[in-house]
Formats: sequence, structure tokens, C-alpha cells
Amino acid sequence: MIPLSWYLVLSALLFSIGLFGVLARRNAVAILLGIELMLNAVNINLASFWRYGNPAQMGGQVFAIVVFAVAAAEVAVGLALIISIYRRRKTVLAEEIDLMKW
Amino acid sequence: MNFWTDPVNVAAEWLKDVFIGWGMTDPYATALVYLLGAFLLVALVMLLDVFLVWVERKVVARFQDRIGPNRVGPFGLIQPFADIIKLIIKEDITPAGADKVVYNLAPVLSLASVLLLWAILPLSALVYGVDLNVAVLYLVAAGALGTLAVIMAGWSSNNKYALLGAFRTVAQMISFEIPMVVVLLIPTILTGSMSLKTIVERQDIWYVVLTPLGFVIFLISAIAELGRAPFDLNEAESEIVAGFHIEYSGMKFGLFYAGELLHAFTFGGFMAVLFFGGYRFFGLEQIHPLVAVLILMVKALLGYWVIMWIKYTVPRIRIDHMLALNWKFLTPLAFALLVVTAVMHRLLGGTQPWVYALGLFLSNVVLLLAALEILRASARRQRRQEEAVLSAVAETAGH
Amino acid sequence: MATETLIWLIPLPPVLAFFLIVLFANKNKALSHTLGVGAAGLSWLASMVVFVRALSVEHLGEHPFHASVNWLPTGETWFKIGVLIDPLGAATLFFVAWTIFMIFLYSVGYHNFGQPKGDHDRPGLPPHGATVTDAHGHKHTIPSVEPMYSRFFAFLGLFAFGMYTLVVSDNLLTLFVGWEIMGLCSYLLIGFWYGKPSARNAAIKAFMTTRVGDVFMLLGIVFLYSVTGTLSFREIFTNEELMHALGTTATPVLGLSAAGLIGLLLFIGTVGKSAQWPLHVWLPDAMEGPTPVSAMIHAATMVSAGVYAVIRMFPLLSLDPATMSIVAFIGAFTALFAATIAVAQNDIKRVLAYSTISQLGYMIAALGIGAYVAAAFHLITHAFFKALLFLGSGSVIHGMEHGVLHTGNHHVDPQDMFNMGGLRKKMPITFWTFLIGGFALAGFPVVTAGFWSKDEILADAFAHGHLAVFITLAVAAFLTAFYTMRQITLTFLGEPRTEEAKHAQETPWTMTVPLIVLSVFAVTYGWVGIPEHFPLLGGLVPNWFHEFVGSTLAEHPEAVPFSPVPLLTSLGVALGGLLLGWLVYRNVKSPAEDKLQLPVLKNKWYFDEAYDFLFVKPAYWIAETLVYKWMDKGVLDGILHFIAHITGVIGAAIRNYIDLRVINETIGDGTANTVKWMGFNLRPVQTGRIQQYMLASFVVLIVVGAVLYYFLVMA
Amino acid sequence: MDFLNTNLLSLILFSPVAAALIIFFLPKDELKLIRWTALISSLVPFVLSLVLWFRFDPNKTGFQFEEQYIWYKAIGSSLHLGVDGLSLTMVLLTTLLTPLAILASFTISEKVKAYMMLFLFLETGMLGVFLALDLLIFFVFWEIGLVPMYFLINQWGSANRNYASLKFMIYTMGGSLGLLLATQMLGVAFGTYDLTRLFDLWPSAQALTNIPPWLTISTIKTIAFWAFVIAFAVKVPLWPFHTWLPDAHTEAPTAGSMILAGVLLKLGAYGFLRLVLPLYPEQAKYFAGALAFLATAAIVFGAFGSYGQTDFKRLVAYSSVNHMGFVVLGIAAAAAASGTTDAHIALNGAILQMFNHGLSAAGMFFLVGVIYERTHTRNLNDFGGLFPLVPVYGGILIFTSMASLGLPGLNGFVSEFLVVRGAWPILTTYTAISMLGLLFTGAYILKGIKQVLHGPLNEHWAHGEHKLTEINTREIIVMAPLMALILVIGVWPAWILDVINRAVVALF
Amino acid sequence: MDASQIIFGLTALLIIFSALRVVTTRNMVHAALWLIVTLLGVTVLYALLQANFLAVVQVVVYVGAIAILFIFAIMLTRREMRDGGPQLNKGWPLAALISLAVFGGLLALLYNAPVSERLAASLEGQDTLGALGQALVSPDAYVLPFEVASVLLLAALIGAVYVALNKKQESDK
Repeated sequence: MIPLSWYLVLSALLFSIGLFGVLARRNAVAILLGIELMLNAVNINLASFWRYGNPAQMGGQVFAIVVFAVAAAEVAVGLALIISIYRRRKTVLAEEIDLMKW
Repeated sequence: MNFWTDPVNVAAEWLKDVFIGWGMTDPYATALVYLLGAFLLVALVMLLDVFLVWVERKVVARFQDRIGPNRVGPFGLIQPFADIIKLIIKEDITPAGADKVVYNLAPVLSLASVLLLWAILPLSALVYGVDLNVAVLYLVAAGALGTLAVIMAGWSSNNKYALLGAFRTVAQMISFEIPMVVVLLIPTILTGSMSLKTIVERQDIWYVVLTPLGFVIFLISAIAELGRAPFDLNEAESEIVAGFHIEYSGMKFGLFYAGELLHAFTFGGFMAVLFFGGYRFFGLEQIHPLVAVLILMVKALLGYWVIMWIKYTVPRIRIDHMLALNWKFLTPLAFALLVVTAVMHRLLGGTQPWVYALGLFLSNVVLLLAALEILRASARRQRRQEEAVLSAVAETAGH
Repeated sequence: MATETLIWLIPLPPVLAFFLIVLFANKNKALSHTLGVGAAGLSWLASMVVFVRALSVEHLGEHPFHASVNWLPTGETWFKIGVLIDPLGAATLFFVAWTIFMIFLYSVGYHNFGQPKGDHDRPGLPPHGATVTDAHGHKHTIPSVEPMYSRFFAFLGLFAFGMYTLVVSDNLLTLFVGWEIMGLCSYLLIGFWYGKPSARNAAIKAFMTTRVGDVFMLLGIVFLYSVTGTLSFREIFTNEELMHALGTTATPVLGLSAAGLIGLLLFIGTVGKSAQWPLHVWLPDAMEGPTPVSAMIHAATMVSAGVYAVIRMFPLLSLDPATMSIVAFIGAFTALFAATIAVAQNDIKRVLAYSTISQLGYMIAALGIGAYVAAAFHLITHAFFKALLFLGSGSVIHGMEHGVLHTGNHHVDPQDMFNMGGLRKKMPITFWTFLIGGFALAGFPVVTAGFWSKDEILADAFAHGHLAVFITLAVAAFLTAFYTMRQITLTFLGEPRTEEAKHAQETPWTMTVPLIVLSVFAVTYGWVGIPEHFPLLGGLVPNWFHEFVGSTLAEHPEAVPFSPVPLLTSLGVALGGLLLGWLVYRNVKSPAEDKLQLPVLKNKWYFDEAYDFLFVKPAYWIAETLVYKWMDKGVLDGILHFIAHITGVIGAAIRNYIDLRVINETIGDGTANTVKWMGFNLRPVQTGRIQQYMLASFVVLIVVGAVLYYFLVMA
Repeated sequence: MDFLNTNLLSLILFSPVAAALIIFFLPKDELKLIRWTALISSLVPFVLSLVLWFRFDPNKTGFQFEEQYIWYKAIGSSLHLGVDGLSLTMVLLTTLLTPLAILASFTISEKVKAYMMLFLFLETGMLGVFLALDLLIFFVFWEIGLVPMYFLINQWGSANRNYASLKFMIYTMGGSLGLLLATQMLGVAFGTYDLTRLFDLWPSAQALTNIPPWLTISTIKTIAFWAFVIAFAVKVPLWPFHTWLPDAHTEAPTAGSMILAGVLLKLGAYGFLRLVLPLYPEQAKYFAGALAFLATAAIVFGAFGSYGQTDFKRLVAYSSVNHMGFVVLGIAAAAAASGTTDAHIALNGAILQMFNHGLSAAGMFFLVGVIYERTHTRNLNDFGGLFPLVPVYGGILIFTSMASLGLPGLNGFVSEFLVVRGAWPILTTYTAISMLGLLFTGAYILKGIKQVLHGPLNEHWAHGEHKLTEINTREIIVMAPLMALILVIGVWPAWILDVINRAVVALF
Repeated sequence: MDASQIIFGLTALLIIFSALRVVTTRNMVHAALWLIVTLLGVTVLYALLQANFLAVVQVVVYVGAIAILFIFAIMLTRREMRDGGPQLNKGWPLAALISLAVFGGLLALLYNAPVSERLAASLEGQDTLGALGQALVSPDAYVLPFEVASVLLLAALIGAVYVALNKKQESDK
């Protein structure tokens, strides 16, 4: 049997990788990819805590589902924004999207 | 449990014992048996697929007032094998600039997405891959992989038409997934379970009677999901040559082709399971599990035939019309149907079966009539607008 | 059919006719009157059957026809309604059925059925006549049919329903229902020609005046119901303990007992309905209605219903002498008072109207002195001869209208007696029947019914020692005879005084047949109640009426011993009055020659003016000015608006002095300025690069997390 | 049909909202479609409440068809619904009048969609009050009803609508402030808002844990009692809180007035019956005289106020004050002598009067609306002698007026008689004074008929473009059920009174 | 080591590897495809955790919709697809450091947490799917978050359509 810690460690690792993607990639789409990784890491946590906690309490799974919904919403809006920005400024590089400075 | 009444499971048990006898521990033996079972199922299905090529060609020939393959073997039965040999020995071309790994992976994934479906199809009460409690959703999930295969093929070919075809396919498949999922919930509601086996077992009255409209919506969205005429926009020869598989040749194309045929047949099977009582047929299924499998196969074949019938009868429609049909008609209708069915099921639950069936049936009919009426009204309005525009144009032209 | 069932069915045909005419037959005149008259006929038939059966039952008083059903749930028990025919009810039913049926029949002719439509007639106004061209090309103006012919029969049907309901009901509540339905119908029928402002006002006056009485009556009913827990006549009157208790319980009002107070309240209802002083003012005005209506409502049935109700409640009233005195006083006073006014009226119907008030006062006075049977007797005879007189006057007016149409002079009032004269030759049937009616009213000895009933009242008054009542009634009787003869003389005798009177015509059979039928009763009905000790005639015919009606009461009333004084008095006043009337008026040609046209009598003792000043105007003022303008609009809304204003002022103050000054300027703007300054200096931190922000936030997260972890967990 | 039985009340309650949502999705220019959808969907709750009526078992005491759903667990409030004979009649009245009012408003042609939706929301609000068995839910629906009415008056009313709608809204809201506070106090004190429990707990409460020491329990109860009473008195409306009513009625659109008079006023009286009497028996008994005084004042001044009008609609509006005064008189009588047969009779009368007034006042307002739509004036002096032009209308007007006047044989009489009968032995003087009101009821009704139908014909309406047209079939269809019920109840009241009576005997 | 541990190990390696490829590969389409691999790996984890519903929904939503949306977006912005410049920004070493720090911090937390070595209880005979369904719609449980999530999704859809559509019309003008 698999101990809970394996899942948690894996999830932590996945989260960190995602975080790195978010912080380091230049391409805005790639940032979103990183975010997806982080969300998945969270979901692994949620599912495994559900399984290893009290499986009769469905909170973990329910929140995983909510995360799905959030992820879908985030991707839809995020990509729409990126495409919109791309149309106007012909770039998807995060550092060039800095109209909001100062 | 003896071999006569339940040959498949007895064989599996026996095999497991054999493996354990060879010194394996139980879990590994079980896993191995499952693996072998899956392998066997896939092999049989592929064999069936080969046979389907012949069926398809024969049927289309009859539709087009031809005879079809008749040279190779009796009734041309060996023809598919000849085709396979031809495909295998053709040169395997990979276009320049193609993303090789993705390009080669796509056809495999395409066929695999279909084969995955067979894991949950209950062939009989005792012969089935797995009785998954989320089987109905699994059906959709496997479809998603098919979409992925298409987009991979389209992108990796490094060809404009292929990419366009892929886009179209994706738009179409994702769109039609929505009414399909909604309609799939109707048997789920009526049964109270997402397990296909349970759905079949509770289907004392075929669900096509209880929700004819649901069946029709499912059929339409299934055809769209399959990408067959009249919804074969992704490979519309006249517009984008052959769509996403334009660059494929040889057995790679063969895999796409086989996948498509098998997909259609598989959906025939699912239609049978969801709406036509699956492997049950007035108690005949209790004679023997294999008889039940036969019943299901016949029903699946009939469903497949209907799909072919439509394909060879109805012309292709325009892509914007198709999407409008989905978003403006099928999806709202499916939602309305879901609500109506749920309410009627709740209202009439516990009454006489015939009252229940009649109530659901009539509510479907009423809903259909209402939908058609709304459709007619909106069509009329649209026509008026168009006529107004036309007359305005004519007037300005006249001046 | 069981008698009880039949009794239930008696009121139904007219109301069915009402609905059928209103809903389906209102376009078809013939169908309407067929329905109306047919329904009246059916009810008449049923009533006669019931009456005959009632006669054949022995001891009907103790065992009346009675049936009831649950109607209203009241707490744990049910309030029942039902039908009851005891001797009094049977006798009443008899005259009600006859008069109603006759009046229905009469109405067909009165409203000119069969005549062409009028030239300028419109609904809501009396018909003006139609012009027709005969075979020789001459144009004639002839009477035109009433435009709202169907409606008239519908209303009459509803009215008949109300009256029958009142008669057959076994309890005060349904009696009251019938009573009020009749009130509505009288409103509708008096205002039948609603286009005339006078008719419209008369209708409202009638309704409102009677409603004053009705409201008190309702209180009386409620009081009685609260005290006894039932409204059924028999349940109350046959319960001796209850009656005793009612008679001895004291109330704070006027020192009356409970029975007395209830009786008084109910009696006020009667005062309104039977037009007794001081609520008599509506009845003369009510003559604005078509004549059958006057006959129906204001002579035969509705006003009689008031007296009937008092007769019904007599056992209760008689428990308290004080109440009885009040009743006697009002009755006697009204009898005399109305008679004085009648003397000075010139309108043929108004004379009859005041005479009706006077005669009703007679009955009330009779009840007040305890003459139960005599009152009932006079009620019935009066109903017959007064209906006859009204119908006769209608016939006269109709005949006069012929004359008016002939001459085309519409300024001539066909109702003014001074425009008539000598009509006995033109309208012989009308004349003779009117004469019978008039003599009955005057109490012409022996042959007329009026003599017997009036004589009995006088005898009772005399025998029981109510001398004041006796004298008042005798004077009233004299005046009655006088104005009756005045009317007959002015109308029928002598020579025609106008051109119109010369061209008057006899009316059609539908009008004359009812006159004849009623005149028969006006003569013969008196014979059923001849006192047994009457000289010569006594005992020839058994005094059936006294026995029969008297048996309604638990204690059988004794017939009064014979005394010559009242007999001679009534002989004297009747004959004297008639003779004097003829002598005085046989040569009077115009109102100016009439010595009795005193302003005070002409103007009805100024009661209308007084009421207008005392009640109507103040009511308007209270309603419009006091309650609406001052109280609602002024005080209440004023308070509201004041509160709203104050709130507004407070709000403005808060805004001006707190919000704007303190919060906006000091706190708000100050904070904003601070923030602005800080923002300006911290601006360079914002690079606009999302990843740098995130980096920064994670750095902070890690640092803060580590610090917290160190201090909270490790330490 | 188990489902129907267990969910009947919520179906009745929420089907108008569902209908409103359906209408929301209809195109706003399809007036006919919207109107018919609204009408037909408003028949759904009516049919359901007929089902309710026939399935209701009058022999059982207590609430039936109870439903309880979680709503606000933390403070002990739940969506608790139920009916007894008292609320059943009111539910029937509401669901009957709403389709009629919608049918009556087919002539509305601007913003029809919003209008119909508001109407259906209004229906839910009213039904909610009648069905609620939870104090908080009661209050919520109580307030919900205000909003659509406000907009109905404000958007579709006549000239002075802004003033009237604001007055209506502020007045009623102001009145219910105390109700909210008292409700909160009860809820906080017992941790539940459930009426069935509060009926047991509150009247017998001897001590409350969370009251300031300088207040005694009886003081608290008295204050709470008056808070309730004022909220309901404003709605009924009781003199001297009635001045919003003539304004609101006069300015509201026809159907709005129908519902306002027909149902909304009943909410107040229903509040008295459902809450005040059971929750505060002692206080009610103590203050019954005051209530009776106000009721009598409403009766008398209402009648006078009505008599003093020249505006036809305002006349009818004041008549509501007059009629509702009888309801409160009955309630006051019952408060003074609860448990006696007299009190039961008075309450029977009061409840029946609520129902009857719903029928006749709605009818009267509709008839006023009919003539207003044709002539665009409500001034009585502008009419006159219209009877020959509109005989059918005239007949219907007289019929309905007579019901309003309390003519025996029609419904108003039965209830007024019962109220007077019940109140007489308990509140003799007040009852006697109220007779003055009864007298003037006749006066103002006759005034109305006199000015509109009778008298010399005003030629203005007889010819040309102003020619008055006869009442049409749609309008007759609106009136027909009302008239039928008026007559049926007048002749045979037992069918409805029996249900009321059993409830009254069980409750009070 | 039993079968599930082997499967877990293999899957974990696959997930880590593909995730690293997601954040490092130059070709954005490949990155997206690697993301799909990661997601499928997570699906396997769900299956191991016996969260069937999550597993299937993961495929439907992530693979079927989100990943494909990504590919779409990448193709629509394909000027940058084969961009010559560096894939990582200038601050990437700091980013790496932070990521490592986060990982380290999490590990440290896990190390001290008491749950780490817990094993799963048997799910035999439990209808977790039914319980999940109940939990999603029961007023006692999560109906409110569920509904809020639906509303969020709807709003996001409308927002996305608006953002994408509006600009297009403007550019048309």
C-alpha cells in the first residue's frame, strides 16, 4: 500500500515545478500551463486527503471538482485575454505586457 | 459456477490458478489475467473491425445501387484482408517539417480512444470489461482522447488543410459533447446509476420509449462526434481535401480508417445499451451469456446500420449551420428534456409502469412539438428578415 | 308532494324567472312576461295548495308545517334556516299570492305590451308615445311600449321572491333576507325610470330611510340571537322559560326589559319598512315608480311585510308594556298625522300613499294595544283594497295619458286630480272597482271588508281602555273617509275639467281583470271576520279568521265583548266623512278653490325640509369636510407629511453638517491625501510585470511563513 | 401521486415564480404571448389550490400538507409551510384573484413583460405569507409582497402615482419595522422561529434571559404586541393608519387595485389571526377595547370618507376601510372573549368577510377600471345616466355594489351578520356604533350608482368618439367567477364557512 | 513493494518528467502535449486513490477541454511558437530558488506533520459516487459552493466570449 506521504511529496514537487514555470517562463501561455500544474498538485492533495482521511466526508472530492471548475474558468478567461492582447500588441511575452506599471 | 453457464469468468479463474501455480502471487496473477483479457478483447474487436470494413463497403454499395466487393473470397469476404495487405506494404511517408513523434502517435491514439470504449461495454451480464460506476462519463472521456488524436494529427502534419480540419473537428466534437453529456444523464436519471450494467438491468421498458427525444439527440450528437456525414466537415473533400489525415498514408491512414468504422459500430453498441435494452431481449439473454453477446451485437449492428443509412442519405451541411444547430437547438432542447424528464420521473415515480411510460413518452412528444413550433417561428422570422433585406436591396438597386 | 317541499318551492319560480329573464330573455318582451307571469302563477298555485292544506289541518297553531336545514356553522352548532306555515303565515300567504299574481298580470297592460316602440323613448324614462299612421293616412299618437319591459318583469320576479321568502321563513334571519331583497327591489323599481332625477332621488331616499330601520332591526336580530341562541320563531316563542327570562332581564336602555328592547329594535325596522312616523318620508316620494310597483310595494306586500314582522314578533313585544305603549303611540300618531296630509294632496297616487301610511299606522296602533287578530285582519283587507285602489289609480292615469297623447299637450299632469273629473262615464269598470276600494278604505258599513277590520280595531281599543288611541283612530278614520270621498269626487264625479279628461279611455282587459278580482276580495274578505256578537249579522258566518289566526299564539286571544260605542263611532265617522267629502268637493273646480290646501299640510308638515336640514346636509358635511378634508387629508396626512418633512430636515442636517464637513472633508479627504502621497512615493515598485509581483509575494510568503513557523511551532 | 401530496404547497408557492422566469425568457414584443403565458401559468397555482381544497381534510385539527426545508439553520429558521382552514381560504382567494387580475390587465400595453412578472412575483409574496409557518419566513414574504406592488403603482399607475407609491411603501415598511424587531426578539429568545413551537413557548413564557433588568416580561410582551398590531393595522388598514390606502388604490392600475384590495389587505387581518391572537392572548384580551375602538372608527370614518368622495375609485377605496373594519371588529371581539361561541361566530364572520371583501372589492375595482379605461375619468360628476348605454355593465355594477353593500342573499351580508352577531354580546357599544357605518355603506354605494348609472344621460358619452362601449367578453369573464362566488356564498355559505369554522374552533 | 506501489512509482516518474518538460521545452505545442501527459498521470493517481469520478472528469475536463484550449491558443498566437529568444526570463535563477524553497518548506512541514505515514482505509461497500452526488446537491453540504462554482463558470464563459469577441469587432471597424 502507498503511504499518504508519497502523494504529498509528489504533489509538493509538482507544485514547485509549476511554480517555477509560472515564475520563470516568458510566454504567457506557458505561465498558464504552470498554473495548471499547480492546480493539479493541489487536486492530488485534495484527493489523497479525502482518501486517507474520512472517505465518508466528501469535502475533498467536492473541492477537487470546484478546482476543476475554477481551472476551466481561469483557462477560458486567461486564454481569451492572451489572445486579445496578442491581437493588439502582437506579443505573448509576459514581460512585454506591462502597461499597468507605475 | 460452471463452464457452461459462465465460460469467460471460469476460464479467467482457471488461468489465474495456473499462474499462481507457476509461483506468482495473487495480485500479480490477477493483473496478468486482466491484461490478457484486455488483450483478447482488443484482438477480437480488431477482428470485428476488419469485418466491418467489408460490411461498410457492402452496405454503401447497396445504397448506391452497386454490388460492392465480390471478387475476393465468397461475397468478397476476404477483401478487407487484401486491403490490409495493400496498406501495410505501401510506403510510409512522413512529410518534411512534420513533428515526427506526434505525427506517429496520433493514429495510434485515435484507434486507442475507440478501443478504450470496449472496456466498459457490457457484452452480457457476465461478460464485460469492467463495470465502472462512472461508465457514462467514461464514454465522454474516451471521446475526449479521440479529439486529442485528431488535433495532434492535424497539427503535426504541418499542413494548412490538416490544421483546418483539426480545428473544425475540435470545434465540432467539443460542441456536440455538451448535448451528448446532457442526454446521457437521462438514462442515468431514469436508472439512478451511471453504471452501464445497471442501466441495462433496470431497463424493463426500453428507454427509447421513455425518452425518444433523448435517443434522437444522442443519435445526432453521436454522428457529429463520429464525424460522419452529414457532419463530416473535418474531412470535407471539396473544401479542405481530406482534413486532418491528408498527409497520412499506408497503415497509419488505415488506423484512422479502422478507428472511424469501429467508432461507429461501438456507438451502435452504446445506443443499444443506453436506449434499447442492451443485451436483453425478452428473456432470451438468460439462455446463455454468449446468446446475450449475440443479441447485443445484432442490436449494435442495427445501430451501425442506421448510422450508415444516415451517412449515405443526407448531404453534408455547412459548418456554421452545424454549430448553430448544436448551440441554438440541440443544447437547449437537451437541457429542457433533462428537466422535463427529471420532473416527470419524480412526479410519476411509483405509479403504474404504463402510466409512467406513457407520461414520459407524451412529455417527450409535447416537448418535441413545442421545440418544432419555436423552430418554425424563428425560421419564419429569419425568413422575413432576409426577405426584408432582399427587398431593401432590390429597392436601392431599382433607384 | 309533501307540503313542506311545496313550501320550499313557493319562492323559487319568481327568482328563476328573474335569472332567466336577465340572462336569456331580456331581448324578448313576450317571453319575458310569459316567464314572469308564469312564475307568479306557479307560486300562486303552490300557495293556494298550501293554503288549502293548511285549512284542513286541525290545530295548525300547535303543529304548523315546518322544515329546516343547516345553513351557517356557528362554533360547535349550526344555524338553521327553514320554512314555516302556521295560521298567520297561511293567511298572509293567501293575500300575498293573490295580489302578486294580479299585479303581474296588470303590469302587462300597464306597460303597453303589444304597442309599437316609441318615437323618442329611451331606457330610463317613461314612454312618450308612438306616432302611427292609420289606413286613412291620419297620424295618431298612441301609447308606446315600455323600453325596459323585460327588466320590469325581472325586478318584479325578484321582488316576489323576496316577499315569498319573507312569508314562508321560519326565522328572523331569512325573514330579514327577504325583507332586504324587497328593499333592493323597491329601490330598483322606484328608480325604474332612473333617467328622471326625481325618481333617482326617490329611490335612494326609500332605500336609505328604510335602511335606517333595517340597521336597528339587524341589531335587534343580533341581540335576540345572542340572548337566545336561535332565531326560529317557534323555538323562541314556545320556550316559556326563555320568554320569561327575556321579559325580566333588565337592560340599561330606557328601563326596558331585554324583550322590550329587542322588540323595540325590531319595531324600528318596521317603522322604516312600513313608513311609520318618523321614517314615513320615503313612501310618498316612492310614487315616482310605475303604478304596479306602487301597488305591489307600497300597498300590498312590502309595507305590509313591516306589519307582518311586528305581528310575528308580537309575543316578544307584548312582554314589555313600555314597548307596547311606544308602538301604540307611533301607530296612532302616524294614522292621524298621515291622514291630515292626505287631505291636502292633489296627486292621485300621493293621496293613496299617505292613506297607506295612515292605514299602516292603524295596524301598528292595533298591535300596540294588543289587538293581534284585528291587526292581522286589517293587514289583509287593507292589502286587497289598497292594491285595488293603486291599480285603479294606475288605470285612471293610463286613461288620462291616452287623453294627453290625444291632445298632445304634455304639460298636463295626468296624475293631478284637478285635471280629471267625470271619468265614471269614460272608464266604468275602473270607476266601480275604485269606488268599491274607496268605500272599503273609508270603512263603508257592512258590505266592505274595511269596515269589519277597522271596526274590530276600534272595538279592541275601546274594550281595552285605550281611550286616547281610540279617539285618535276615530278621528283618523273620519279623515280617511273624507279624503277618500274627495278623491272619488274629484276624479270620477262631476264633469270633465280638461280636454284630456274628455278623451280618457278604458284600459285593456289585462288591467281591468285584476281590478275586478281584487274588488271581489275587497268586499268578501271582510265576511270571514265578523265578530260573533255583532248585532244582526253576528254568527251568520262563523268568525273563522279570529279562530284561525288567533291559534297562532300560544295563549288564544279572547274575542272582545260587543259594545255599541265603537260600532256607532265607526258608522258615524265613515258615513260622515264620506258625506262631507262629497258635499265639499262636488263643486270644486281648481286647487285655488280648495280651502284645505293649507301650506303646512301641503308641505307634509315640513318633514322633508327638516330632515334635509337635520340629517342629510350634516351627513354630507361630516363626510366631505370633517372626515375627508379635515381628518384624513388634514390631520392624518398632515401628521404624515410633517414626519416626512422632519425626516427630510434631519437628513439634510446630517448631510450638511456631518457627512460633508466631518466625514468627507476631514476623514475622507484627509485619508485620501495621505494615501495619495504614499502612493506617489511607492509608485516605482509597480513594474507592471506579473511575474515579479508573484516572485515578491512568494518571497514574502516564505519569509513570513518561516518566521511564523519558527515562533509558533518550534518555540 | 405521493409527490403532489408532499410538495403541494411549495408547488403552489413557487409556480408563479417559475412562470415569471418563463416570461423573462420570452421576447418582450410578443405581447399576446406574454399575456397568455402569464394567464395560463397563473391558472396553475389556482388548479393546485383547488386540488389542495379538495384534498384538505377539514376534520383534522392543526396544519396539513406541512413541508419543512432547511433555510437558515443557524438561527433556527426553516422554510416551514402548512395550511389550515384559515390560510386555505386565503390561498384559494389569492390564486383565484391573480388569474382574474392578469386577465383584467390585458389592456396594459407598455412594459407588459415586466408587469406580468411583477404580478406573478406578487402572487408568490402573498401566498408565502399565507403559507408560512415560520415567523421569519412570514416576515420575508410579507416584505417581498411590497416590492412588486410598489412598482406596479409606480410604473403603471395614474397621475399622482409617485406620491401614492412612495406613501404606500414607506407607510407599510415603517409599520413593519416593529414587526421585524419583535420577530427578532422572539427568535432570539427561543432560538426558533417556528410558529408551531412559538405558539407553545411564547404565551406561556414567564422569564426571558436576555432582557434588560428594568423591563418586566409583561412590558416586553405589551411592546411586542403593539409592534405586531401596528404592522398589521397599517396593512388592514385600521383607522388612523388608513390614509395610504385611498391614494394607493386610486393610483394603482386596475388589476393592482384588485389585488391590493382583494388580497393585500387580507395580509394584515391574517396577521392578526395567525400571529397576534395566538401569540398574545393576554395582551389581546387586555387591549381588545382599543382594537375595537379603532375598528369602529375605521368602519364609521371609512363609510363617511367614502361618502364624501367625488372620485369613483377613491370611493371604492374608502369602502375597503369600512369593510375591513368589520374584520377587525370581529377579531377584537374574539380577542376579548376568546374561546366562547360568540368569539367563534365573530371570527367566522371576520374570516368570511375577508374572503368576501376579496371578491366584492376586487370586482368593484375592476368595474371602476372598466369604465375608467373607456372614459379616462373617475370623477363621479362627469358620469351620469350611463345605464342605457351600458346595460350589462350597469347590471354587473349594481350586483357587485349590492354585494359590497351587504345585501342579504349575497356574500357580504353573511359575514357582516356573523361579525355583528359575534361582537354584539362582547362589545355591545362598539357594535351599536358600527351600525352607523353600515348605514352609510348604503349611502355611498347608492351614491356611486346614482352618479354613474342613474339620472339624466350625460350626452357627452352617448355619441361620437367618446361613445361609451359596452363591457366586453373578456371583462365579463373576469367578473363571472367573482359574481358566481358572491351569489353562491350568499345563498349557501356553509361549504366555505364549515372549513373556516372548524379551523376557528380548533384555533381560538 | 506491491503492484500499486510499482504503478505509483512509474506514474510519479512520468508526472515529474513530463512536468519538467512542460516548464522547459521550447516548443509550446510540445509543452501542451507534455501537460496532457502530466494530466493523464494525475488521472492514474486518482484511479489509484479510487476517486473514479475525479479520474474521469479529469480526462473530460482537462484533456478534453482545457488542454485542447491551450493548443488552440498556442496555435492562434503561433508567432511566438518557435521564438528564437530565451524561453526563460532574466530572473529565472531566483525563480528556481524560490521554487526550491517552497518545495523545501513543504517537505519540512510534511516531515513534522503527523499524517505522513498513514495508510488508506478500505472503501469496500461504500458508495462514494452516490455520496459525492449527495454532497454536491444537499443543502446540508456543498450545494452553495457548487452553485457558486457554476455561476463562476458561466460568468467566465461569458467574459471569455466577450473579451475575445469584442476586440475582433473593433479590429473589424
